[in-house]
Amino acid sequence: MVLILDLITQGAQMLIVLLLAPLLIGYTRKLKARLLRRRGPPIIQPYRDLLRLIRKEVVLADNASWLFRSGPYMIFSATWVAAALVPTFATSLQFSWTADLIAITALIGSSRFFLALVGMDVGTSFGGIGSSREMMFASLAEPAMIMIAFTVALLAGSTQLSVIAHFMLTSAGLRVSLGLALAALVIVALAENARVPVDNPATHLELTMVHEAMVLEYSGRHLAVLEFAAALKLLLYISLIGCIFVPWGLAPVGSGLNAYAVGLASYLGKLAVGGFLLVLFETSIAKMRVFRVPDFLGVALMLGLLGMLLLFVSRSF
Amino acid sequence: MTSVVIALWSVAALLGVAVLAVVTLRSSAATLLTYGACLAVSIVILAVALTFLIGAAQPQSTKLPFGLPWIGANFRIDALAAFFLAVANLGGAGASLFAIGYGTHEKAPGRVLPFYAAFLAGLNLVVLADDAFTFLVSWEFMSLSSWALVMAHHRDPENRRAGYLYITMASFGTLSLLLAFGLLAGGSGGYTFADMRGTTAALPGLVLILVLLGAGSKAGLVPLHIWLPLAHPAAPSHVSALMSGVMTKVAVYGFIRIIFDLNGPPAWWWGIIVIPLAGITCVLGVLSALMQHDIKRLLAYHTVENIGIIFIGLGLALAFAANAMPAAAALALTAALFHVFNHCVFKSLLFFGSGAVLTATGERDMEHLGGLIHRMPLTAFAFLTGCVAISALPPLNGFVSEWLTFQAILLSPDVPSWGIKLIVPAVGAMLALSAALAAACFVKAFGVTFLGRPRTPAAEGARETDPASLAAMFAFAALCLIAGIFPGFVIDGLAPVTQSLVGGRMPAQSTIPWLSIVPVAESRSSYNGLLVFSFIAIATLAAVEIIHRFASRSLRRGPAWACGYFDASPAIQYTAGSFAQPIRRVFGDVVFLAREHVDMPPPGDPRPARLTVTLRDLVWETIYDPVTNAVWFTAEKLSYLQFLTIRQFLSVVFGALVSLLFLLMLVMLVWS
Amino acid sequence: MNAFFSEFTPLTAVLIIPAVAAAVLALLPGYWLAARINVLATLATLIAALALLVERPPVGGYLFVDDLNNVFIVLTTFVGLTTAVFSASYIGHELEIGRLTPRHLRFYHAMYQLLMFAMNLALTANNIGLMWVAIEMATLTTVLMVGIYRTHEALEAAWKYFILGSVGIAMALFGTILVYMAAQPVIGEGAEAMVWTTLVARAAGFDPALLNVAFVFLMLGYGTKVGLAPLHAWLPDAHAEGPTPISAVLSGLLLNVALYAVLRFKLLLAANPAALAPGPLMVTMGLGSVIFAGFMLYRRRDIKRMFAYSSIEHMGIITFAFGMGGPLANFAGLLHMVMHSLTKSGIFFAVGHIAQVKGTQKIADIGGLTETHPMLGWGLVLGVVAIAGLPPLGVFMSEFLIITSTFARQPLLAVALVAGLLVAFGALFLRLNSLAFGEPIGSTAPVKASYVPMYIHFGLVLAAGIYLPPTLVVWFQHIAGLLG
Amino acid sequence: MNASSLDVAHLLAGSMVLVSFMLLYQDRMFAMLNVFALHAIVLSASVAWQAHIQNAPHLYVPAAIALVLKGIIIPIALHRVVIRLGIHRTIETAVGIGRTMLLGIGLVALSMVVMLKAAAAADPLAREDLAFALSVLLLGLLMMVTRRNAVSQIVGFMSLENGLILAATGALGMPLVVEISVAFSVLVAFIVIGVFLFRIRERFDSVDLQALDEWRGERR
Repeated sequence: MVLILDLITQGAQMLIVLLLAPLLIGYTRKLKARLLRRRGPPIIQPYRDLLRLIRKEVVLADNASWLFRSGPYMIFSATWVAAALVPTFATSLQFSWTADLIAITALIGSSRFFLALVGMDVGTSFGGIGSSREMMFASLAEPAMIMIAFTVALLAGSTQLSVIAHFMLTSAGLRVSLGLALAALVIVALAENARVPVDNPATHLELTMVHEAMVLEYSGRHLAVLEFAAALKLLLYISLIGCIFVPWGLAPVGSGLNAYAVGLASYLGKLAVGGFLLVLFETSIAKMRVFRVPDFLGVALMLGLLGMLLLFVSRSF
Repeated sequence: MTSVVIALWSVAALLGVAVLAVVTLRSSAATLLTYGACLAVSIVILAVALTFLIGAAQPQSTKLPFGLPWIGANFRIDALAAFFLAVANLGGAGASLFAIGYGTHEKAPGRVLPFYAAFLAGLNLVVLADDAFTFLVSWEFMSLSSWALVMAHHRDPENRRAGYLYITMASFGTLSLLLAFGLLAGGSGGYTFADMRGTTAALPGLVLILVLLGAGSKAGLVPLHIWLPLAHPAAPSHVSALMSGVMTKVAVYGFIRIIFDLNGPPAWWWGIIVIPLAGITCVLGVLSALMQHDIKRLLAYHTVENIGIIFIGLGLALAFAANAMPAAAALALTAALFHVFNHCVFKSLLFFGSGAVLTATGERDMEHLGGLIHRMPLTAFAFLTGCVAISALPPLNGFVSEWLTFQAILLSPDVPSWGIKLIVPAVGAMLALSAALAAACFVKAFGVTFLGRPRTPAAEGARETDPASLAAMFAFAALCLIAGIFPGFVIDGLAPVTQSLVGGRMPAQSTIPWLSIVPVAESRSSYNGLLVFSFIAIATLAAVEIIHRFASRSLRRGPAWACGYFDASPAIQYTAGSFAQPIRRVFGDVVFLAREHVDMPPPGDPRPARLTVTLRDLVWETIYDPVTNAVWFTAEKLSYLQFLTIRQFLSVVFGALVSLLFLLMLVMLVWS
Repeated sequence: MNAFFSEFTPLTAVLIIPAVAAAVLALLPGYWLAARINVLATLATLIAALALLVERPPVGGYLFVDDLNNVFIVLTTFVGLTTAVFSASYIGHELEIGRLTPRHLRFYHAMYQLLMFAMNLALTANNIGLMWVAIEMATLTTVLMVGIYRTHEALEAAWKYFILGSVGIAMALFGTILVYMAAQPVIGEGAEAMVWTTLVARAAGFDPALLNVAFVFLMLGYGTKVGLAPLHAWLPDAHAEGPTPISAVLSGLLLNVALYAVLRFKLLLAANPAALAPGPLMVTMGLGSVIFAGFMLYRRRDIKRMFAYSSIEHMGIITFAFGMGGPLANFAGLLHMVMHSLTKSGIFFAVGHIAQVKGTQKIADIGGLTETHPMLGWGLVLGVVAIAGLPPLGVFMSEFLIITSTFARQPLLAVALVAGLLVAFGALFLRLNSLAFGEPIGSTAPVKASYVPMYIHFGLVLAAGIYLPPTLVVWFQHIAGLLG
Repeated sequence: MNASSLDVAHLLAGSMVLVSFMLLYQDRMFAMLNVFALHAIVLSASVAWQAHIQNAPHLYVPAAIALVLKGIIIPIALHRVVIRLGIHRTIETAVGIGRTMLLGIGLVALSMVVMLKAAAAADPLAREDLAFALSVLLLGLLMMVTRRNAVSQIVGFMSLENGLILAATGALGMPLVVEISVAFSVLVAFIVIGVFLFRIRERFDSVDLQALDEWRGERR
């Protein structure tokens, strides 16, 4: 019975993240427009865009290889699997033990790996710019993420997200390390999702693009898949922050339907708040030069390391 | 016939092949003959080792009337030896298979074939040896034969320099090990490993240092790694694969054998020496790799990085073992050994790929390549698999061992010693950093070599390589995947090794549902490569299916857009140098004192603008330059003694006589 | 003095055959026959020496054979034979290019046999005076052979060798006299007080102080012949300027003979409890020679001179080993001596032909040998690998034993030795790189050389590195026990 | 043997040391050769005296050799050489005469201490002789290394060798003395021949008319 329920939750989660991701994008865009005193597109605009892109014909560069065509799907599926394994509204996912926090980080890493590769496939200069900058950011963001994972794992005594969430719910007091980790995670999230101040998802000024530069040569359904993947990634990070730092409302193992309803509601709430904070931050700050980003990410790395060190030193005497 | 006897016969067979190769050098079949025989023998030893390991058999030893007369040549197989035999001969078999095709392009087979077989024999002998003398003989025999292979293309002065550096460093390492064994054996001359196990050395700490020097210089620990990125690429590619994939592992074996097995119980501070060294090795290795544009040298620098990862595991195991945490020690050791296996597989695979590229284009410099994915798609696919694996990305094998290492790091707060507490987090950060940088580096390696557009006619005219080479590459690519999705079996295979070395083992994995792996307890952490892989596969297929159901089939080929200013010249592509530039900006000016100098001519001046980047190898400048300079200075000064006149020589003799008499007088005066 | 040539036993044969051969060759014109006779004579001597192994003659008043000198005798006669074979082809070539005239050749062959005689006499002598005379004779003959080319360098080298050698001889003689003076009160006047066996037997009663002074002189005197730094000055030039067979014999044999003398006297001192231990002096000089020679290897431009310095290095190692003493180190020292003789003479065989092909001894003018002359080139590689102490060749085994056994007792000394070895190693391979590999330099004309002696030597070294026959081991271990 | 015989032996040996000092002191060629002749004659006297008191007749042979060869023939031969090759009549020194003398005194002191300490057990006659012999030997060596001039270096070597003969004859009943002295005569003969052969002129350091330093092995 429990197994079946868990399977259902797992399946539900996979669908939910799939459905919510574009909505989150639309929501943030709308909010941003509002904050900038514009009316902005309707919230469901991203869905339309995706459909439109899917229907369009694909214009493929002459020397695009098989990797260029299969890349988007791999990127998408890797991101999706990662997103599906982060507890969103219930901790009791059937397959949550398939990949712990480190593995999820690595999954995102693989999707980035392929993204950077397809960026270089056609052999234009912009693709190269995008890939090389992306990897440079990643080379700082990923260790920071691992440090955060260590910090949390040392506290919770586990790298399993469901266990961590449960631990946070029940027995986590206020810890300095947690604060540091949160700050670090926010920075990483900003960088990973190509948001201001690291990158600007709305820009089309070539030399400032990072993520956009990599997908520059894409069109039609390929572009749609990539956009979808990006949306999923944003959702993933917000739900990650939610799951680790504000786990309240997560439906615990084997609880009734109403608990699940509560969990879902609270999850939507978290998304809304998270998206709002994100937009608020983005509108209140300007994009920084590419070579100031390493400092920005370095801060995250240092914060994560600091949090971990504190735990190491304050452990077991 | 026991496994050890079979293994020894196989080694004898390899030596026979070496002789045979010399004899049949003239004939055209020599290449096929030699590599075929090597392949067969390697497979035999591999089978023996695997059966031994899986059967968890008792150690077997034998003794031949060679070597040191009064102790003979002792050989032994135990779990550890069996595992490394398996790794070595796996690499050997792969390299031989690859060489069946690759070797036909060799200009001077006479300088490769005999030494190749001898090299394989040496690798196996080191692992089988059970006394100090046999061990060192095999060890140096291994270095010697590989030196000959490095010198195979000796007309290139770079290769000669590499060979010289290599053989000198190898001899340095051997002499350090010699001293270490001197300590372990004691004055009575108990040179067999059995005796050494029985007694504890006079200064175990000094033994550790000496072994770090000896085995470390062979494995490529910073700062003893300088020869490696020169020598490994200089050899023919299948030999590079052996040197990087197997020989460094045999060096690791030497370290484990001496430190974990012979040197008695570890002291609390050993880990504090090994772990930071390993961390620095990781980061320095991968950063140097990022700065390369010679693909084989890039791979060689990555070997340095991976050796660092392995030694992090070993250092943690030492720390845990010193603090009576056998389970944790087993985990760390398993992680290290798993990575030994993984690195052997994907590094060999990558060197095979680079070899295929080298034969197809005659180029090692990535700046002259590009677009090969169109011309050699199969090679590209295999190479890509290797890149994903070495970048520690799920679901392939590289991730699993790195994940295990992370899990071991997460156990380290329980170690009481303060040093560990302070060091391990930093090293964890280094490990994570090097993992991320590795990913960047292989995006560069694959992207610049295989993607984009060909930068030279050589790359333009490349053709897919021969079936034998492809077979080897795909076999290893498959291994990367299998080890990645069924890690549990590998871990269980390693259990007897850890059991015998640190007296503990990881929980049995193969019984866990869904074949996921659980280092300590499921509540703590678990990973399931199989499911991750199948999820990704399913999700991809589903996505493709669904999208294609709704999407328009229509697809049009056109020139790339590139925001409108698309230029036909492939020169505008990002090069290896430009790809690494951001990372060089971030890390380079600290680690390499990187300096960029832009020479921008004023408007109207037809000169091309020119960017020059200077990197400095601080390790070389701070350690090796002073030593070489000191030696040459001394040689220079002493050399005057060659040019004295007879009378001056006489005065030297006279002085010696008088001073000795004077000394004697003093002694006798004091005496009476 | 000819009293002991009375009856013809293997022992006397070892001496008589070379002596007679010398006389014959001095008169015999014609190269072809002379070379053959030379080889035959050395072969006969070798057979006689081997016969010594089978049945050992009784200890005589002037001559005797025991385990120790038997090793040296066999080694000397064997290398004498192979060198004779090599010199047959080498000298033939010298004759063709006219560096030597037939008149020289008579002289050369006679001197060669005379040298063999002198060395065998020195080895078999049971009388310190006789041994001294024999070694002096050996020195003089080699002096004459070194100068045989009559070039300025050759004369200079010969002259230097001669003067330094004479001073060494004088010191050795003084030491010998002192030993006699020490023995005379105990044993009584007359020849008996100079007989080895008696001396060793009754050394305990000698005046220790006198023995100490004696050993200083003997060490310096015979040490000059061994070529230990700082008494080595004659050695490199003598090797470089003489005919290569002589270089081979010098490095392979004469140095050993001098070392044998030192060892004998070390035994003498060891037998006297009150005397200062000779070990430290030998260890110091040995270590000094290793390190000094190691550094000297770097700036050499003449290939033969370079290997001469390597001989100094190895003599240093051997002296060091014997100085350390103890069964393990002595065994190793003995083994190392044999290995070095075989390897170094083998190397000189190779170098001789190489120099003949290229028409020069300058390292800078020789290159890429493995391509142009594979047999010579790989032979040289093999030789250098062996002499550098790399397994699986025999030198490694002795170095292994020396270092490990030393490190257990005197760690710092072992480290210093290792440093010296490493320095020398670097130099040797640096030169090998340019000699054997790289673009061929100099003449690529095919050479008609006799590879057999060279490869026999290397083959033996290789075999010894892998498998030492038990009888040999027992024998050496016994000697090592004797040396204490 | 009685005290007086001891004294005579002692006296002769001591006088050899004295003559060695005279040799060191000489800075003119012919004078040096004469002093060397004296050195040899004293040696032969001492050897003969040893032969007398040890009543070992075979010792008269070395005495005779010393007298004839080194006392007469070689000095004359060297005279010839000097004249024939037109060698400078004054001796070129590496270390000044004065300091050489000081060094010499130091050496004599050294050898005295060493020998008297060492040979404490040996019988007095021999011990004294030994001490003197050692000093003669060292002085000869000192002469070889402080004189640039070839001839004086030969003379130094020969005086060194005289010291050896003195020691050898001083050793009671030492066998092979004759052979040894003969052997040494051969050696000396070689040297003198060498001088003729290689036409050594000014300096031992080189062996040809034009100072042949550059023929030394591997010159830079």
